[in-house]
Amino acid sequence: MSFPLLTATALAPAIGAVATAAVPAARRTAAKWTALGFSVVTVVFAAAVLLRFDTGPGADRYQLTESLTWIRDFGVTYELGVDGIGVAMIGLTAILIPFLIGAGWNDADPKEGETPQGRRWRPTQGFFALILLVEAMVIMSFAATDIFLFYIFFEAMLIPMYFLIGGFGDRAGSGDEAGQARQRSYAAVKFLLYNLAGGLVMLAAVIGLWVATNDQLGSGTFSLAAIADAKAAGELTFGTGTERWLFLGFFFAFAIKAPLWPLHTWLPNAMGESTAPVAVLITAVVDKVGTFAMLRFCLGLFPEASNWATPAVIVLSLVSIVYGALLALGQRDMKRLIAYASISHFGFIVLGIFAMTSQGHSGATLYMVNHGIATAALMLVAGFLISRRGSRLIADYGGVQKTAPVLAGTFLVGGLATLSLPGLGPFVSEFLVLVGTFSRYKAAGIIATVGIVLAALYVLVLYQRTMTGPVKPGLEKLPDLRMRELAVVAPLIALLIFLGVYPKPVTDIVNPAVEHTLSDVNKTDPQPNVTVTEAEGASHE
Amino acid sequence: MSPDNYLYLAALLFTLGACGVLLRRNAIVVFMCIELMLNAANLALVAFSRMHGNLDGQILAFFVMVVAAAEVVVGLAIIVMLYRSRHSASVDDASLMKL
Amino acid sequence: MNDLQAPSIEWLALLPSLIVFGVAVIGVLIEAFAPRAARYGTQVVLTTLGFAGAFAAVVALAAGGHATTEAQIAGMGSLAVDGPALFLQGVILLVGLLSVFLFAERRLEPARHGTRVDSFAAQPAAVPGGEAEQEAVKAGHTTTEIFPLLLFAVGGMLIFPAANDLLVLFIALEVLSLPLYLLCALARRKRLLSQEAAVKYFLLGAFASAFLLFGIALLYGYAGTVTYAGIADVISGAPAAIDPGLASTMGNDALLLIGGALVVMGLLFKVGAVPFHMWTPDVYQGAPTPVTGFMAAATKVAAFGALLRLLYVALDGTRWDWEPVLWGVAIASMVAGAVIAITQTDVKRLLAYSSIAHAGFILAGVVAVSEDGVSSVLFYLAAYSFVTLGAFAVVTLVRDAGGEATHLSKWAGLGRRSPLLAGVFALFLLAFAGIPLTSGFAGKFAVFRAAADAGAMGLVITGVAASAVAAFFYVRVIVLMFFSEPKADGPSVVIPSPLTMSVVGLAAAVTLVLGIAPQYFLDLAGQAGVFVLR
Amino acid sequence: MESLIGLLVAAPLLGALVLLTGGRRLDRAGHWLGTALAATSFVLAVVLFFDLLGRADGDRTLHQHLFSWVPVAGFQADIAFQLDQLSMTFVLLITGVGSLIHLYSVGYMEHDPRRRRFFGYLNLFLAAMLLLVLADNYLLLYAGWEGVGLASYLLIGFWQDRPRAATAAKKAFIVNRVGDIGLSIAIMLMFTTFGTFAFGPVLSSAAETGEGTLTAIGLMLLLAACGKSAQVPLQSWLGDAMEGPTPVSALIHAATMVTAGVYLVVRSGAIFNAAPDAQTVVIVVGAVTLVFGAIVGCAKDDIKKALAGSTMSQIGYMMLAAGLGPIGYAFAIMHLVTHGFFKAGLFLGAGSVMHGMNDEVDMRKYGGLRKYMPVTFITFGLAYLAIIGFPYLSGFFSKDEIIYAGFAKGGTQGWILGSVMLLGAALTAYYMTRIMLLTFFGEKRWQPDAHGHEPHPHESPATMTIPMIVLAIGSVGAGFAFNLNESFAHWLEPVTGLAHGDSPVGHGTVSLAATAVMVIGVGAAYLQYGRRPAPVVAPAGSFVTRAARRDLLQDDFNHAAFVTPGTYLTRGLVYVDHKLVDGVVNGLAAAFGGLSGRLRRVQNGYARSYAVSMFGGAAVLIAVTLLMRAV
Repeated sequence: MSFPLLTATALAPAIGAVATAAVPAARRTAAKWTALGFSVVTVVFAAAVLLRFDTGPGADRYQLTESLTWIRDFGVTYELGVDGIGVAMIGLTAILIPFLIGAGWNDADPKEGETPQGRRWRPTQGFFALILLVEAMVIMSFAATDIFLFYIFFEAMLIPMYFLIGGFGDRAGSGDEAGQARQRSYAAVKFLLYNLAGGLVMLAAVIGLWVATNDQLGSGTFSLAAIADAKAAGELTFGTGTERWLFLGFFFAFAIKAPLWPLHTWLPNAMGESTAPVAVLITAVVDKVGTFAMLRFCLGLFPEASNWATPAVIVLSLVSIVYGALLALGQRDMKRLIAYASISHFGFIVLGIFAMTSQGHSGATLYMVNHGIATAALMLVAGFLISRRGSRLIADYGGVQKTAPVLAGTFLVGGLATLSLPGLGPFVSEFLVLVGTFSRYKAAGIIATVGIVLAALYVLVLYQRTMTGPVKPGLEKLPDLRMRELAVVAPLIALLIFLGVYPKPVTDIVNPAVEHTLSDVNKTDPQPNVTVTEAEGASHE
Repeated sequence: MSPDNYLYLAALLFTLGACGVLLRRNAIVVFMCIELMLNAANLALVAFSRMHGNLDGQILAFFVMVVAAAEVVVGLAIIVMLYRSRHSASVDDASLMKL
Repeated sequence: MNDLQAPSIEWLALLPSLIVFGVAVIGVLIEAFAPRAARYGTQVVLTTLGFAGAFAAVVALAAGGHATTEAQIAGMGSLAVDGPALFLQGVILLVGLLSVFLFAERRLEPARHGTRVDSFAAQPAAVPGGEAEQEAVKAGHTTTEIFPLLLFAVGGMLIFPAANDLLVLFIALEVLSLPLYLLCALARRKRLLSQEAAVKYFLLGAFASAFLLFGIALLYGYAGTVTYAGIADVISGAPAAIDPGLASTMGNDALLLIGGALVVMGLLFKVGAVPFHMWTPDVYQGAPTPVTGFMAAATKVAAFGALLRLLYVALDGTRWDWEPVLWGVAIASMVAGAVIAITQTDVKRLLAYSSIAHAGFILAGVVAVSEDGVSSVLFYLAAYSFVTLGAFAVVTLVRDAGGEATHLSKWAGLGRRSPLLAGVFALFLLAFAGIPLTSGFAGKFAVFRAAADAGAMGLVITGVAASAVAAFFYVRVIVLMFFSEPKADGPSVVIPSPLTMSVVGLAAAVTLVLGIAPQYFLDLAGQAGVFVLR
Repeated sequence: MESLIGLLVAAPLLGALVLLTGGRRLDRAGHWLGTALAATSFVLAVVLFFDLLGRADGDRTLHQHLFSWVPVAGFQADIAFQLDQLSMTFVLLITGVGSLIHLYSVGYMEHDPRRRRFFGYLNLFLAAMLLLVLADNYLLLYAGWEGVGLASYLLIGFWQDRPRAATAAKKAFIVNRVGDIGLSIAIMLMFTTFGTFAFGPVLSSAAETGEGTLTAIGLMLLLAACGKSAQVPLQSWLGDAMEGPTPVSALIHAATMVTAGVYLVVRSGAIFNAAPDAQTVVIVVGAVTLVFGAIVGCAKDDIKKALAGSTMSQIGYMMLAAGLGPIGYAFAIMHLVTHGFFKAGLFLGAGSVMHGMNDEVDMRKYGGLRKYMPVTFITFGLAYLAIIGFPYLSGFFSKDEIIYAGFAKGGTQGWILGSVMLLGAALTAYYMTRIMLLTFFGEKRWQPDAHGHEPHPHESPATMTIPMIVLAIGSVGAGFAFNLNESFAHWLEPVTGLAHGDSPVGHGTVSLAATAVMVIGVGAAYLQYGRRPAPVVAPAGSFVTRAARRDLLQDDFNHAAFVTPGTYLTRGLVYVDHKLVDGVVNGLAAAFGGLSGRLRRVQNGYARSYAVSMFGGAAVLIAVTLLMRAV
């Protein structure tokens, strides 16, 4: 067996988590560097995955596969493998984490004047270890080609996430520490219970899947490959009713994680109360598992049911797009605003997935990547701002660009990416989603464009209220971005521009996987009405 | 004579005992009611033993008596302890833990 | 004159329980004859060796194939030596072994007059707060009788899941219960609560035994025999021989059904299933925490073992009658346990209600009526018992001036003061909640899978919903420990001796191992999934 | 030669990148770098222009394919450029006027501490605008389209600490986004219809698809054009956009960006030609806007806003011409170019005036400035003459051609269009004369400002006057040059087609009529403002005047129709989200809590009641078992 690259990619941050946690309490800086080091090692592994992945014609759907039996009794195998979508998502995860660690460098240090409670209380070590642990679990769930294996990490990642949300909040100076702690633990509990409820429903479906395979194949299995083979050979067919129930069970969990209206209300709380890097971790990384899983599992396992549910899902995603954007407009807290914006964006992603076209799927995948980076840029800068003033309220800011122009500028770029300005990554993906949707569902495509206007509105209103106008009292001495902060944001912006101008490397990786997924659901792209005769010497590849 | 009658009697005794458990407050009385229930079972056992013509039921009845005796030992010890610390053998007084 | 037909007893096959009972008797003798100062050490070592020896015997029996091909019924048809019995006996013995460590822990209570003391009353017979008690405390007396009591209880529990006739079932029930009633009454602190727990447990336990016994009488009346195999034969309409008495009763299904229902009820009481659960919270709360831990873990294992054997071996023919009833009980237990636990404010009561909910989950596996069902229940029981024991062991460590600080509000901020302990407790809670990578998840999955495979999807969905509700209160405790500010006068975590540490550590290790690499244990449970019938 | 096309875009883009990320080090020389890069683009443009001229008529389309941008199955978007006569015209206008305005800004923004950034934004704008006109497909055009929107946003809001500027910038972007929906839907329609959105294949096979689809595409493109070109109903942002620095108003909101809508319609001529309904709507939009803008222009006292109204109105002309089809395309573009000269000149003049007047914009506080700033007066005056259509200046040629084409539409429609445009011409003459008179003639009316500083009007530095002079020359001569042998129309013909309609009114008559209405307009203005001193405080005015000052109530309408309901909707949704959507979840938790509180009361601590529960349980167990058997 060749070198287990995917395992190594997931294992690197896991080991990092242990190593970071083991650093003695007083040596916080060492813990930070340890965490950063391991996250960079993960990037190296992820890069190796990217390089080893073959996009040529005739390449296998799942590559870098590893297979070991794990819990034979449950029909569970330790099967890993990635298609292009998985590679993209692993890449996103691996790339983002070092920046999150950099951005949260001082977020978990004991507050000034705070006496350490107990020798063993090591929040800084814990913070970074938990982030790395989440990374490991996320990578595992992107790489798992066994449904049970996926499920395990899908659920397990809730726990470290939960501690990250509940245990580490903003350094808000509002004085109401107790109230904040209460809000924070409310948010954490809401996050956990909401997602756990989704996960448990999915558990019922997972069990149902085992029963179905067990009945028809003689032994239950969770291996995607085995199920696909059995389906192809006609040995495994779900009844219409069964398939729909199973689909709903899976979809419910993913819709909560994604989050899709009306299962979204945990996200604003969770993102609002956690520190900016954690908020990014939630929306940019962890939530992506939900949309990713829709593509891989809902569509891959239950094609008929997916087609059956499409109208309803499209309606829900449209509602998410518009509703999320409108609510973003109505927020007074900038982190909650970004959270609602994310809900709107997740609407686009789900829309793209269920449009069932090449453009929709590629767009949705790209969207996941771009949204991750764009939200990271916007949220992290917002976090830097919040850490300076100690308030999340938009009304507490004004005229920041005068005192901190670089901060304001990077914030604007993040915002522009969020509103999908051409030239930045999200535009490409959003447009692909729109085109993909429009080519099958005209009305849906048109309604979704409303999101474009609303996005501009909430981003620019946010920018206007916080950054422009006369300088608010108390902000006259606001320091501009420090070197560390700039080092975090600048590469993200560069990445956004790169993906906006030259997304081809990503689409090349994603496209073959998209074709496979489309053939899973027995769909082909709608053909144009008019066959165009190549004319006027327009040069195309 | 129909064996049913024994059974009816046993059931009656059992119910009486159970009612006693539900209605009486004194722990000793409650415990005695339980003994009554055990003996109702004994009666049924013996009756069935006779009916089936094997001794299993009677043996069982003997065992029950022994067990009941053991139970008395343990039970009285506990009840006496309760009484000594509270000066009351009322079951209802022992209700510190609830909800 | 006929020769006396000596009964053939397979002594070797019964070795585990014989060792335990033998050691128990020696323990009683030690109490009688050994000097006070020597008792503690002797008892601890002896009890530990007894359990270890018995466990070795179980392993040897299993290795000898007694769990599978060599499964047999020993002791003139009264005891089964088969897979489920050996598996559960093994689990019970391990729990017993760890419980000894908890019982023997002497570093938690502040030393009185130079003697280190344990969690048990110095002079249980003395009035709380009375002179006699104070003298006993001053003299540094300890109740070393707990060890023989523990041995007897474990002995009963070993027999319970192996009981193959109703008489033995009854005896085993009493043998395991009576010592437990006493153990409940022996707390050193909060003695009134402890005594109250004992009274309640005793009265209700005896009440339940009476029902069980009456059920036994009716079943005997129906079948004319008390052996499981005999009963099963009569139910299936093919008894070995039909005499006139049998002929008149075997058609009387009312006897069978009422009798069966009463026996099952007696077992459900021990299991702590709704609506026979109401003793659980009070007794769990009042009993000394090491006893609670032992009781919660081992009694549940033994009682479920007995229930499985009764239902699968004796009453298999009436499956269609008891399945719906157990469905109802399972659902009621899951829902009521999970819901009521939400508003609990005492850790021990909380865990009690959680155990009720878990009884419901396990019943879901019982209802599956399949080999998978049996082995899933076995696995679940093994997983659950260690988590429970570990959790209660942690509870013993969180103390303030009044002894154990079991009120939840006192646990606020524990994660800041002792992150390690709080982390381990969180692990146990997560296992209870069934989070993946813990043993609780593997167990839950196994049980639900078996239930679903048997077509009980409704149970699975209820179970899943109840799990979601249950997650709520487990999470609440974690929130309290990690995200709340510690109170100034909050409890402190006592650094225990290696005894308790090893219990907590082992329980945590088992929780993780059964969660991450459960295959070996699933295999064990899978091989042990077949009952020997005759 | 093709490879130079990319450099056209790259030069200013490089400038933007360097200036925006370069930091303070570049503060001293940044503006010259920006200007130089703009000029580089212009030089490249001229080189390419002569290259094109050197080619045969049919061979004047150059392509440059850089790389594949977004390739997904049938969706193939490329970064590829197409340079033909139409884009060449725009490129020359953009880089030419752009370079002049860079130069002008060097002086105008001299005292602004953030001048480097201003030049960065200007360069960014140039790059985006060039991308817009050079793109060979609609998606890339869209990128440029939004890019200029961004640049416009940044430049309108350049003085961000002024809340009004920030609001205006946001408004401009948002309103444009509404238009952008149109462009994106149009692209999606093209993709589903043709499977591509590159100019070549789409335009050449446009005729093959149904008229319904084409009308839809056309209307959507028009929506986009309305947003970018401030046409009714998306006109409301342009007036506010005058909050930006004046060079910005000149370059973006007069000469180039706002004309992008016209470019889009003309570029998509093949689609509109086959969709007459869409064309009619274009005409209507153009006609309405040209009157609307003119009326607004008549009422404003803010010199820049008056000019903005004029811009709107003039683009209305172009739009109308573009709606006429091949008869009008070339003249729409021609007017666009001449307008680029004289309107940029006017704005630069206005900027020069403001520069000398402490940034005062109220014309009622000017007066008699011709004595203080002669160069400004002369250049402004020439541009003024050009715009009102003074015979043989550039406006005269381009506007007359459009009016003529309007009449040539034929029938009642032709008469209506012609009359409307003549009315517009009269209004143009009126409001421009009003501006001229209020600013440069009469008595001085300025007063000390709040801080007691009295303005000291003075002529602007050479960096500012030179561009004004150059533009004035263009304003005077361009029309004549273009009209020589219809050279401009023929130059564009391969792209836009050219048709000569039969007008019921002759060319000469139209010119005569146009000149006549111009004289009427000038006269009316003179009567009102030239003969007696204008009041410093604006008179109350009639209802129409008051409405016109408020931009014909456009903002009131938008507020009532969109902003207020939107605000309420948003607030309502926040409430709903909190109380209903989240309420259900929290309610569920609370319900379980309540249930729990109730259920736990059963556990009352009395052993006897526990026994009752067991007894009852046993009874139920037995009853159910028996019942199951009975059933």
